[in-house]
Amino acid sequence: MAKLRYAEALNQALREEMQRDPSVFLFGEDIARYGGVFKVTRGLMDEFGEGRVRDTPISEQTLAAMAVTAAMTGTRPILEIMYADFMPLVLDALINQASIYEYLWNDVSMPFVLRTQGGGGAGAGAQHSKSLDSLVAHIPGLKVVAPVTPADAKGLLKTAIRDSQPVIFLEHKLLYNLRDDVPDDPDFTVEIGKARTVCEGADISIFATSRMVLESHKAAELLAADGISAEVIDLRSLRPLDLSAIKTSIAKTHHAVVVNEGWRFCGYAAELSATIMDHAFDDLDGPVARVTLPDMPVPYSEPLEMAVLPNAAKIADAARATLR
Amino acid sequence: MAKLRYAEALNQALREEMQRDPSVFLFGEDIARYGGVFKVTRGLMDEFGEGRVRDTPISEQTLAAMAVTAAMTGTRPILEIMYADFMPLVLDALINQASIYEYLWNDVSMPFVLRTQGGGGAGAGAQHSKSLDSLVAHIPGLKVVAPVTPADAKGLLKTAIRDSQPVIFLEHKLLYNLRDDVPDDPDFTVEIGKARTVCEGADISIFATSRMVLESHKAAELLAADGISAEVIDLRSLRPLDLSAIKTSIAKTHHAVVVNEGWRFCGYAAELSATIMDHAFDDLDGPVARVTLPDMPVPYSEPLEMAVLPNAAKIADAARATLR
Amino acid sequence: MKNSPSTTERIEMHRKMVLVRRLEERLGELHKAGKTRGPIHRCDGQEAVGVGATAMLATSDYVTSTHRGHAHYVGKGLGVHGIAAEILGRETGYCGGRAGHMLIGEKASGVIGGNAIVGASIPAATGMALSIQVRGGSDVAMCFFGDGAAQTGICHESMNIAALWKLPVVFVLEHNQYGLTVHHSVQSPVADLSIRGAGYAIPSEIVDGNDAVAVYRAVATAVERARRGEGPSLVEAKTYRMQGFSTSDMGGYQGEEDLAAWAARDPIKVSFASLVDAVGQERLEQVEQEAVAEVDAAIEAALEAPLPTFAVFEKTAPYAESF
Amino acid sequence: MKNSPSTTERIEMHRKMVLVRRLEERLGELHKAGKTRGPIHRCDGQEAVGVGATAMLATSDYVTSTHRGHAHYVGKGLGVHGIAAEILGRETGYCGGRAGHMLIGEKASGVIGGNAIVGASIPAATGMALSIQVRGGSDVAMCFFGDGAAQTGICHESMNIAALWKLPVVFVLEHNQYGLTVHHSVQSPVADLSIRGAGYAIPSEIVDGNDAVAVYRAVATAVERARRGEGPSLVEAKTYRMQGFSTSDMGGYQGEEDLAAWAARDPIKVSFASLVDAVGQERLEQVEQEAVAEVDAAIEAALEAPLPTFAVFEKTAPYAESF
Ligand SMILES: Cc1ncc(C[n+]2csc(CCOP(=O)(O)OP(=O)(O)O)c2C)c(N)n1
Ligand SMILES: Cc1ncc(C[n+]2csc(CCOP(=O)(O)OP(=O)(O)O)c2C)c(N)n1
Ligand SMILES: [Mg+2]
Ligand SMILES: [Mg+2]
Repeated sequence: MAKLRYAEALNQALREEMQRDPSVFLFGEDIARYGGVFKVTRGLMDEFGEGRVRDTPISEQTLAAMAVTAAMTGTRPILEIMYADFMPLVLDALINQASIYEYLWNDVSMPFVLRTQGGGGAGAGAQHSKSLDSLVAHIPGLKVVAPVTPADAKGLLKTAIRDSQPVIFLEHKLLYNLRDDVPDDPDFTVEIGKARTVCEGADISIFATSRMVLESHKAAELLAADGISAEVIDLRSLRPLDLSAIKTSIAKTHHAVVVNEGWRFCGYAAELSATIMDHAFDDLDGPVARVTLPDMPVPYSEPLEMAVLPNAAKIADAARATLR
Repeated sequence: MAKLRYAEALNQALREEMQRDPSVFLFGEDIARYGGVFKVTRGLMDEFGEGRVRDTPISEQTLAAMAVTAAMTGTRPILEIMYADFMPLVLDALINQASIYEYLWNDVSMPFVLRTQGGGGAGAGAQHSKSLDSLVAHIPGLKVVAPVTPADAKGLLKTAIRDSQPVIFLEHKLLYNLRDDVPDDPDFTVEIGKARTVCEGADISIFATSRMVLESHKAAELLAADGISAEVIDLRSLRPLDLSAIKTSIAKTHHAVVVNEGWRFCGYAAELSATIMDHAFDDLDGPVARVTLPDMPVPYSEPLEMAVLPNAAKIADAARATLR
Repeated sequence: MKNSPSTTERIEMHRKMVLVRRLEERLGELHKAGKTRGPIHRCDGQEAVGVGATAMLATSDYVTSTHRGHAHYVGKGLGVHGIAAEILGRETGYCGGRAGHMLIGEKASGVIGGNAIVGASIPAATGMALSIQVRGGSDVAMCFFGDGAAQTGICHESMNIAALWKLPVVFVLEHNQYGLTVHHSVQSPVADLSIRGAGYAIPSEIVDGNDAVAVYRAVATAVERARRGEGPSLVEAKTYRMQGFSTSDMGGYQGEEDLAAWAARDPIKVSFASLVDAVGQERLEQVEQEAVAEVDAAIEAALEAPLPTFAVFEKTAPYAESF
Repeated sequence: MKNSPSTTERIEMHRKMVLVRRLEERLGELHKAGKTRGPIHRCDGQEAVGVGATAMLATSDYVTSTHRGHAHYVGKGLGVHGIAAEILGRETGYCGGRAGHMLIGEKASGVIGGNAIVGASIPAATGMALSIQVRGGSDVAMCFFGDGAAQTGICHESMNIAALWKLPVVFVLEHNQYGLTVHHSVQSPVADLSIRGAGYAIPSEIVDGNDAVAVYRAVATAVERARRGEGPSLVEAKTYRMQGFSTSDMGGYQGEEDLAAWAARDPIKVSFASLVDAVGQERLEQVEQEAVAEVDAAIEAALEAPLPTFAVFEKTAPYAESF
C-alpha cells in the first residue's frame, strides 16, 4: 500500500496494464512527449515507445472514431480527451458508432477506454469547466465511471481497460492532487457497477458523483452538527448504476439528495431522481432533492464561479429542506 | 383555415416569415434545389433566390457554428439538419458556443432556428431512427420544441423564428404527412412554453412528446375501454416546460406516465419524472411511469423495430401498472 | 503493366459486377412492387469502383463502406444470399435483419462495415489501420467514401493523421458527381478532389471509375505502398450515379445527356468489351448468366426466409439494463 | 508597394505591439506572484500577427480569436483597461469577469470574440461572413487560428464552404510552430499549411509573421479581395511562441537555439529598426513609454477594481429556469 496522488494512481494503472497486455496503447493530445497536461501519462512514452504512446493532432472527432474501430480489430486503445467540454466532438463516434455495433454485428467487441476530465473550480472559464456526464451516460452499450479516490482511480481504470465494452472514464481536474492509499497489487481491480459507502447514516441518503462526493461528505459533517445523520454514497459507476445500493440505503433513510456537478435539466441528477422514483417510490417520505450546477455557463471570475458550483452548504440545505 | 399536411404547414411558416423579414434565410443539405428530403422547403429557393435558400456541403459541425455567429451579426438563420441522428455533430456549436454567449458577452442575441427530424418506424436503421431529445434539452440558453399537429408546426415555427434565443425545432419523420386544419392568418403563432391538452381525464396524466402524443392518445382510448380516464398532455415545448400544466394535471389525477421516444437512461423522460418529483411529489399516489425506447439501437427489420418502439399498448400497460 | 489483374481476376471482377448489377435491378423491382422497407441506395453504374478496388485484397484486410455499399460488400467477398436477406430484413441476413442494407458488417470477411453517417467510413478505416500498425501486421484497411463525404471534417482529420503516422490505409474516393441530390459543384469549389492529397503529402491519383481494370491498377499500387509501410494513398475514381440517390428520390435533376453518355460507358460493357477477345463471348455470357441466376435464387430465398422475432439474447447483452 | 501601411499606421502598430508585450510581461509577473487565476496564454513574440492583420480593419469588420487572443483584441481596438480587468476577473472587465481572457467579446468593436475551443474561431468568422453576404454588406470577417487548429475538421469544412460561396472572410493562420506542447511536425506531415488552400481554390500566401508590415500587406490584399466579393484568402504567418503554452506549462521542450534565433527577430525590434530612420528614436521611445505606462495603469486599476458578485440579472435571463 503506497500513498499516491490520484494522477499517479492512474499512471500506475496504465503502466501495469500496458506491461500486462501488449495490445493496450494510448493516444491523445500532448500525452506522449509532455506526459499529459494533467501529467497522467508521464514517462509512458519513454517506457513503451512512440508506437504505443502517441501524441495526436487536435482532431477529437476522428480520434474517437478511430478508437472504436481499432478496438474492434484487435487492440485496446485508451484515448485521452483533454477536457470533458470537448466531449460533444466525440459524440458521433460514441452514439452512432460505438453504441450500435455490438447489437448489429456478429462477433464484435469494443474494448476501448476514453479518459477525460471535467468540472469547475479552477478558473478555466465556460469552455473548460463543464461536467457533461449525462451526454455520455445516455448512450446504450457504454459504461461510465467516475472515481473519486486514488485507489478507485487505479482499480476502476484497470477494470475499464480489461472490459470488453467501451468505458468512458471521467476524472476531475481538482482531484488529481488528492493523495491517499493505493494497493500495489497488480491484480487489484474495482468492479464496475458497485457503489461505495463513504459514511453510513440513518436520516437521509446522499448519492453523489465525482468531486461532489467530497462536498457531500462535508455536507454530512454540517448536517451532523444539526443532529441529522446522513449516509453518503459514492456511485463510482454512473452507468450501470448500483441499484441495490440505492434501494438499500433509501429503505433505511426514506429520504434522498442526489448531487452532480453538471447542469440540472436533463442532467445526470435527473436520472438519479427518476431511478429512485422507479425503484424506491414507496420507501420515500419526501421528494428527492437535486443539487446541481444551475442551468447556465460556468463563469470565470472566482466569486461568480464559486457562487454557482454546487457545494457542501447547498447540499446540506437541500437535505434539510427535503427532511422538513 | 385550410387543411394542410404537417410538411406544408412548416413550408407556409417559412415562406411567411421570409416574406415578413428579409434577415431570415435558410441553409442545409438538399434544401434548395430539391426542396428538402422531407419536402419542407419546396419552392422557397425559386421564390427567395439562391442567396436566402442555400444547399450546403455535408458539413454539419461547421454549418451549426455558422448559424450561431450569423445570428449574432444581424441575420436570422434557419438551419436544417436532415436527421436528428446527426445532432451529435452540432453539439459543440450548441454547447460550447450558442449556450454561453448571452451570458458572457454584452448586447448579443442569437435568433437562429435549427430544424431537424427524428424518430423510428420507417425502417431507416440504427443511424437514422433516433430521438436524441435529451442531448439538446440539456443545454442552457436554448429552447426546444416538438410540435405534433400541423397547426402547432406552423405556429411554433413562426414563434421560433421570431424568438431572440436559439430554438431547436424537432420534427418527426412519421408526422410529415399528417393533414389537419391550419390557420391562414400570417400573425398566427403559438407561444413556446405552453402545453396542449389533447384530452381531459381524471385518473391518470400522460405527458408525451412528438409522435408519442399520438400513441398516448390511442392509449387513452385503450384505457377508456377499461374504465380508466386518462388525461393526455402534449408538452409541445420540451424546454422550457409548462410546469403549471404539469402540476395542475397531477393535482387532479395523482398519477402520471411520461412518454418519450428516446432512450430511457438519462433521457428526456427522466427529466419529466424528476420534474414531477420536484414539483408534485405530494400529489402523487404512485410512482411516475417512464415509457421510452429500451436502451439499445433501433433495429432495421420491421418486427424488431416495432417490438422496441414505444406504442399505445405499452403506454396503456404502464398506466395500468402505476394505477395498480 | 504493373499491378494489372490477371485474366482470371478480370473474369471474377466481371462476375461480381454482374452480381451487383442484378442485385440492384431486382431491388429496384421489389421496391416498385412495394416489397422493400426503408430507403435503398443503388450503385448501378458504379460497380467497377467497389469491385475493382477490392479485387486484390485478402480476407484479413479491412474494408469500410458507406450507405451505398453493395459493390463493396460483394467485392470484399460477401455472398449475395446474406446481403439480399439482410436488405429484406430476414433472420438469414448477415446481421439477422438488425442492420439493414446501409450497415452490413461481417467481421470474418473484413467488412466492418457499412456506415450511413456520411464520412464515417474514413476515420473507421484509419482506426483499423492504426490497429494494424500497433499490432505490427501487414494487412491494409480501405475506405470507400463519396464526393459528398469528402467535404466532412473527419475526412480532413483522418487524412492528416494517416499521413502523419504512415498508416496502412487506402482512401478510395468514389466520385459519382452527386451528393444526395446536389451536383458536386454545389458542394465544393474544386472538381478534382484528389488535389487535396497534396495538403497531406499523400500520393493521389485520378482513375476512370467505370473501368474496373484501371481502378484495380491504381488501388493495387496504393495497397502495395501501404503494405510496405509507406503510408496512405488517395485514389479518386470518377464515375456516375445512374439511379436516384435512393429509392425515395423523386429525381428530375440529373441531365438526360449525362445519363446517356455514362450509360455508353457502363462498367459492365467496358469490362465485357475488354475481355471478350481473350476469353470469348460464350464464356463471358455463361459467367453472366450464372451470376444472374445466383442473385435471383438469393432474392427468392430471402423472400421466403422468416422475419426475425425480437428476443433478449446475446446481441442485446451489452444493453442488458433495458431488459 | 501596394497595400503598404502609412507611417502613421506603422507607428500605431508599433504602439499596439508594445501595449501587448507589456501586458504579457505584467501578466507573467502577476502569475509568478500568485495574483492570477486560471491559465493565461501569452503571445509575446507573436504580436506582429494580431496587430498587423487587424490594422486595416474598420470597426464594423469582425474578428474571431482564439485562447491566445491578446494581440487580436488590442489590434482590433479593445482597450487594455478592459482587457486587464477581465483577465483579473473584475467587474470592470469587458465582460464583467464572466468570460476570462480566452473568451473576451465586445460586439461594439467587432471582436466576437475569443474562443477556447481549438478551431472554433474558423467557422465563427465564416458564419459572420455569411451574415454579411446575406445582408449585402461590404464588411469582412477575419479569423485567427493556430497551426494546431488547422488540423481540425471544422477548418476544412469552413474553408470549403467559404470558397464555394465566395464569402468575405480572411483566414489568418498564426503558425507559431507548436500545438500545445508538441512541435508542428508531430501534428501534420506538411510544414507549410497554406498548401492546403489549393484544395479549395483559395489564394494563399506565406508571410513573415514577425514583420508587422509584411503581415499588413498580405492581409490588406486579402481584405480587399473579400470586400470586392471575390471570396476568402488564406494568409499563413510564420512566427514563434516565445513563452510556454500557458502559465501552467512546465516547459522544457522548446530549443534554446530556436528561442535565441527568434528572439533576434523579435517583432518589436523588427518594427523599431524599420521605423527609426523615418520617425526618429526619440519619438518611438516616447510611444513605447506611453504604451508601457498605459498598461501599467490598466493593471493597477484592475487590481483595485471590485470583484463581481453573483446576481440573477439581465445576463442570466436566458437561463431563467435555473433561478
Ligand atoms: C453526417 C450525415 N449528413 C447527412 C447525411 C444524409 N446523406 C446521406 S447520403 C448523403 C449524400 C452523400 O454523398 P456522397 O458522399 O457523394 O455519396 P453518394 O450518395 O453519392 O454515394 C447525405 C447528405 C448523412 N447520412 N450523414
Ligand atoms: C477542441 C479542443 N481540443 C483541445 C484543446 C486544448 N488545447 C488548447 S490550445 C491547444 C493547442 C492549440 O494549438 P494552436 O492552434 O497552434 O494554437 P497556439 O496555442 O499555438 O496559439 C490545445 C490542444 C482545446 N482547447 N480545444
Ligand atoms: Mg456522391
Ligand atoms: Mg500553434
